[in-house]
Amino acid sequence: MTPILIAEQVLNGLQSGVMLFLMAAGLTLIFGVMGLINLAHGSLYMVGAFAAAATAAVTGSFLLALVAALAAAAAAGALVERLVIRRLYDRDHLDQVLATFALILIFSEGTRWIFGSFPLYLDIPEALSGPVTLPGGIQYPLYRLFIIGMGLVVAALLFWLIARTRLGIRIRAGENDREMIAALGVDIARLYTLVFALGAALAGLAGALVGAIQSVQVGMGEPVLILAFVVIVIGGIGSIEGALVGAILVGLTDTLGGIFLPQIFGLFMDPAAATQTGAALASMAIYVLMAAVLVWKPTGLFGAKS
Amino acid sequence: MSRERLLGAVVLLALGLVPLAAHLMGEPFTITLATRAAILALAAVGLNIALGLGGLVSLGHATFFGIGGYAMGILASHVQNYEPMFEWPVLFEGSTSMPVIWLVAVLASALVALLIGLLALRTSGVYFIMITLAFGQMFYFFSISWSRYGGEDGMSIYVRNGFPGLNTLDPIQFFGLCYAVLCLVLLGAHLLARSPFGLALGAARQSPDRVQAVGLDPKRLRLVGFVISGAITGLAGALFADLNRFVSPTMFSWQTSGEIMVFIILGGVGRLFGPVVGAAVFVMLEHWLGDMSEYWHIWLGVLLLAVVLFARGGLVGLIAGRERAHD
Amino acid sequence: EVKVGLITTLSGGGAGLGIDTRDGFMLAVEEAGRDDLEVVVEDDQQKPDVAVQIADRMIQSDKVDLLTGIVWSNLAMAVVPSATAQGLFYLSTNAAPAQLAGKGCNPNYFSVSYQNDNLHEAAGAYATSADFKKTFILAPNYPAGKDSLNGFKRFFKGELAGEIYTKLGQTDYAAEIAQIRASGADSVFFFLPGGMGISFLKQYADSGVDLPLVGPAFSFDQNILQAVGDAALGVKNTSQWNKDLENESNAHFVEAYLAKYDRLPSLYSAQGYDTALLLLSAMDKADISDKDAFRAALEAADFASVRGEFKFSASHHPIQDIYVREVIKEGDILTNKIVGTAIEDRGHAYEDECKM
Amino acid sequence: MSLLELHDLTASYGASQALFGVSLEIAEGEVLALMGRNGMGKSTTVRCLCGMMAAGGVRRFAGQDIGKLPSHKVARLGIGLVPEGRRCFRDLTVTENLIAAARPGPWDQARVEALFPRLAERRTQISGTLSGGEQQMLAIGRALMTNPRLLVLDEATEGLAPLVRQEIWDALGVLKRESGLSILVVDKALAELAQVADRAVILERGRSVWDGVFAEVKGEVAERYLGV
Amino acid sequence: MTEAILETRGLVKTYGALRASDGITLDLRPGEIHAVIGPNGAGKSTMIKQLSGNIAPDEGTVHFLGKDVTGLSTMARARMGLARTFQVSALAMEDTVLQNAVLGALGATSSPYRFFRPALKRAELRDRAMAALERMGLAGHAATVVSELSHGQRRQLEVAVALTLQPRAFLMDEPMAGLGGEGSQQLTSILDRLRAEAPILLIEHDMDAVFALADRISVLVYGRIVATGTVDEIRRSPEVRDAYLGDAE
Ligand SMILES: Nc1ncnc2c1ncn2[C@@H]1O[C@H](COP(=O)(O)OP(=O)(O)OP(=O)(O)O)[C@@H](O)[C@H]1O
Ligand SMILES: Nc1ncnc2c1ncn2[C@@H]1O[C@H](COP(=O)(O)OP(=O)(O)OP(=O)(O)O)[C@@H](O)[C@H]1O
Ligand SMILES: [Mg+2]
Ligand SMILES: [Mg+2]
Repeated sequence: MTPILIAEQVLNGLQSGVMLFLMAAGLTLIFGVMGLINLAHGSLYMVGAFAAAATAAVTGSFLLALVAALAAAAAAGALVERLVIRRLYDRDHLDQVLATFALILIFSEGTRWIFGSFPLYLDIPEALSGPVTLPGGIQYPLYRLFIIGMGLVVAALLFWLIARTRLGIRIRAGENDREMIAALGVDIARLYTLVFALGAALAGLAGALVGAIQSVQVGMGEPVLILAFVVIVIGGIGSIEGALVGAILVGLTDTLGGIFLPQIFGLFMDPAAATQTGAALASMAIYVLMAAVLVWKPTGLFGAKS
Repeated sequence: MSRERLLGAVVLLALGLVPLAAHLMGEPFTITLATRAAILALAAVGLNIALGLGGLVSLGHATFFGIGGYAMGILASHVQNYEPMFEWPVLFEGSTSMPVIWLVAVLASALVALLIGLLALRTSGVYFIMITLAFGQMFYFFSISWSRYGGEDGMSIYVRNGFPGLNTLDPIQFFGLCYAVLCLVLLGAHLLARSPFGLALGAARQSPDRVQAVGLDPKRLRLVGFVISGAITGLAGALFADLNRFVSPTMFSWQTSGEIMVFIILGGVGRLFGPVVGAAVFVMLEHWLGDMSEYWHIWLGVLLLAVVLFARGGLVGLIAGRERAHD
Repeated sequence: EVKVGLITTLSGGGAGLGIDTRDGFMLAVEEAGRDDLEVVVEDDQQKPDVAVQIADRMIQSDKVDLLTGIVWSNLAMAVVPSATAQGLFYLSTNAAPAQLAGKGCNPNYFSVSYQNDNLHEAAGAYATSADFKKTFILAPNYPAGKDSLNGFKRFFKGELAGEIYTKLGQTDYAAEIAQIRASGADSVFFFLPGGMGISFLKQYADSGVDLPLVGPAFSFDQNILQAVGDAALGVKNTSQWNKDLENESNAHFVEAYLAKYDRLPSLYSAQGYDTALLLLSAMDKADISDKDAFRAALEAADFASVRGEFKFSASHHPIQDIYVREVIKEGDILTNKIVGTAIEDRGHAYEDECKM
Repeated sequence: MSLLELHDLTASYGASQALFGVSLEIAEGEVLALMGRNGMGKSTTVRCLCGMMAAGGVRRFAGQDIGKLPSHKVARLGIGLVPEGRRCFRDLTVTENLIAAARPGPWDQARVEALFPRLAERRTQISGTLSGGEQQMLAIGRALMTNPRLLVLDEATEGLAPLVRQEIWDALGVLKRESGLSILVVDKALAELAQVADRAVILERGRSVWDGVFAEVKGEVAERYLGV
Repeated sequence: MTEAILETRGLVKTYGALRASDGITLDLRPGEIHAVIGPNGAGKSTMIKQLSGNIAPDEGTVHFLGKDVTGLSTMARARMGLARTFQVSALAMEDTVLQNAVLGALGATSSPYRFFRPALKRAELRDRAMAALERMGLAGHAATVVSELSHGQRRQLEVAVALTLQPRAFLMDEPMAGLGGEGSQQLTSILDRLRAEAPILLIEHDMDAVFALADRISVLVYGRIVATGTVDEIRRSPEVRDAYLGDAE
């Protein structure tokens, strides 16, 4: 294992972390800041990817596909918020779990009903395809660098929105005491629709961006959902920095664990068994990480409240 | 008798009588469905102790369900394949006897619940939801790659395990067994909720500060509640494995945890018969809607949504009124 | 009067394969137009316990004589042993795990598709014949993945540049691709079914790594190829069937399928179709109430397979040729073309373990 | 013309009715004390007037019918609420609490901090960790920052030290004199109320049973309705 | 001088730069009501929390019944007989008044790890709980759910639950808060009788009650005790007037 390969794998870990952040960004708003357990978040991610794939198939433009993804997911989000979620803010988490679980069923099968049962095609735009050579001679796909860029931009925007704007303050106030912020004259209902739609749009954006290098298929959202929850919880609910740090930790653990654990076991086991055992442990690694973080800091790395 | 108890009695009676009728009319599959409902209800009754009484929203109860299932799978597969489980210090060949399997399932899931509880109960609220999920996922991925016991293929046990004095292969007899276990556990849960422990655990959910101030340790109360809860769900897992004569990692998946939780919310959180009603209705819906259309999940989703939005307190709440019983 | 229970995946992410299986099977059934054959179709949601429940119901309530249709090995392992133990026939349209081929074989169990290792073995054989010296191999970390790599190694004579088990359901392969690039391999064998394969192929194509890829048919099947796009062009993959196989039955099948469903058939469609043909041929010869006679009729495999010649081994698995295909473009549509034969008359590795 | 007018309010919590007919009026620039024993419906009346609860009867503010308005619209007409139990946004800092719902007007952060210097010292502290009294000051400051025409104080001096309490009463006096703010105050301290209140309404079991000049709340009236 | 029941020496607790407790030394003697008054944010609740064991002091010790309890948990102290009421009511809101009181009895009398016979059917628990409710005038509300009680009734229940512990000392954080004139008078007379049973460390901003009840008063300002004395001494002290009382009373 050469140093350059190690460096490349670390870069891959970081990259996968930022990509995870991008996927978790919308959930950070909805779950982290609004305090709503939205299991259907993965579905919004899927909606974005499908809208992008369908648009790209018709128009051939990646940019239009992204716009469509944002619009479709935001619209789906706003609709869901007005019809369902709005009635659940003052209920406990359990009702939210059941309702959004039901939404997963509706979204998944609805998507399959509209788009059929087979994966759709969505590809990287010409201008962003292929590898570039980084300093040190690492060949790295340009598109992945683009995703890192997008992830960081989204992180910065979110941080600014939540921590620095009055809108952010109001959302957080609403999470503490919805009735009170309304009684002080803030139209919290409309604000929440807006924020929910924004969270959904971010999910859709991630779905489209990531969908271009993955498979656009029904059910693509659920694994992402779990990962996104892991990321936010590790970072500490309500904290954007936390979500970014959590995402990068998870990305590194996942990538490096998958590569190095089998090699470590290879030192004293035969290769086939080592790669199996190593891979088995690697697939548990991020959950071990999450449990360890929570046992050590019960409200996540950056979280204050519980 | 309060309306809620009346409803509970009716549901329990129906759950007992329908399979009996089906047996007389020679429709064994209805019995299988009822057995499935009874076992899933049992799993949910277990979770309801942590969730309803203790306020511990565990999204990792599939862990215990799976452990119960694997207890059955591992014990029985060794007998099936003539490979003793261990020969030292004494020869143990595994077991195909349900009482033994149940004991192992309950002890193993209680032990794991104790360990998970010790760590997970350091957190609370949403963090607790997620840390229990994390443990569930660990077991899930572990079982997928644990090739000794089938990995993701799982294990088939060709013959249902035995129970002294019963022919468990006869659907109605196996149902009777599961039903009896469910009734016993329900009775236990009923007593538990009213017992000093139940009172203290309920108070620890509502006001941990108060519980501490009267000299009780809310963490320990929760831990004990979590262990009892996990053990019951583990028992249900062993029965479920025997119903299907099959175990696989899906028993550990987060969707399984989610479904067990859905039964409770659907039926009514913290209500004695909530899990029973929830599981029975869910199994029926799955069965009927599945026949209706290829896209039946949509309708299932719509129905579940309707329940959350319009029936606060779940189905039991809808029928028996919103207030929980106080006496 | 024969009653068949077809259990397959019709909802959720894996529904495509089940739908093709069902459509292929039903095409043959409808073409036969027999009124002594009834088929009950149910969705297993790709969940083992649901599959078991449906099988129970079909056996207990619908009183079916024969089960078929399951796509996934883990579901097959949940259903098949207890179904055959209860005296039912099971005809596999796809999943054919090692246990059912070897120690766990059963007189009432027939695999019409292959044994799970076959396509991987063929890939190994092809890699050898293509003179690959150092191959990097990867598959998900679950039983089918392990069987896959073992199957490949069984027929591959070169050296391994690396061996990786990925996470089941993994969607990002940047790290693995970096390992491949650094390993000095001259070729890559991968088994990543479903969405995993789509993700891998897209990312591989974009990574600039230019080594030849080999894989079993699953990631290059008709319905998946469109989602992979041009990234798949030129990749060699192994299959016991392709739509351009030249025989009368196949020509008819491809045309009728296209006409009826308005899409090209996939491997799963073909396997479903063949299974139904096998069943129909046995019904012509024997009554299903006479289990032994019916079993003998199945063993004779006297039907016009879309694969051309077809015969069963003693363990009730096909003995067949496995081809090498290449992904090409026909107009706008990505599809496969047979470019050679990887192994001829291949049975399977567990034949000796089967005592029946 | 009255600024606020409640007529024959009725309201329930689920099945149990809490208000059976509460009527009161506040004129522009007037300070009204709403009084009564524990559990008589004072806070419920406040909730109704702020649009936080459905109610029967007539509710008018500044000539507008507010009976059907959602609470945020009612608040924007110019009602600033200091609720029972403080209800600060516990995860927000002191400053964030103040600016969350602020609307432009004479009251800004500087002026609130001048009124409660303690808040200036604690600007960046998370409000959930403030002492009880500090939270109370924050709740009052937060309401003032919305620059209301009618300030509603529900037990706003509960848990405050006598000195601070005195300062608040003084401040209310100043507010009343200088800015002509109308105030509805629910409190139990008769002596202090006397410094600012013009009129009083007394509730008993969800009904307004006494309405008059504050100075007359003494002797038999106080004995009978308030138990002092 | 009689032996102090509860005693603390040199208690220090800091939050960042803030010294919320800055060397508090204080004792509570048998039969007395010792009131602690002080401006908002002076550190009164912080002190109570250290006495009850909710937070650990950075420095200093707490002795209860002659034993060093600094390292003991809240639960252990409560079991020794240290009862506390909260500044913000902490009760099981979905349970009935009686259930809340039984909870107290449960903590005081027995282990809660009994799983079968209903708690409310256990005479030893029930009697003890009812006795406490009766003393607080809540017996008539035994079956009422706490969330339906008015603010004042909840405060009474807080005290009732503490009573079920039959404690050796009370810590009370603003028990009068939110009570009307009548309610305060009632509670004042209850506390007055209670002191014979166990001494009370009372934090209260209601000066009428403090002056009526306290045997001794300590004044806490910026985490320090600036004066301790009888009611008259404290009333006359100009520093206390400036820092706290103003011209109240
Ligand atoms: N959330 C609620 N659910 C049910 N009943 C309630 C609720 N809140 C208040 N009540 C009941 O409504 C009645 C009026 O209560 P309210 O809080 O308005 O009284 P109040 O005059 O403000 O008393 P206090 O001086 O104690 O604050 C009381 O009998 C109370 O028990
Ligand atoms: N966790 C914390 N972090 C930071 N500061 C804190 C924390 N807890 C308390 N404080 C501060 O310590 C000081 C003392 O608080 P404490 O609650 O003890 O006051 P108090 O004397 O009870 O006041 P009040 O009479 O208003 O209830 C306050 O200034 C408070 O803001
Ligand atoms: Mg009130
Ligand atoms: Mg305090």
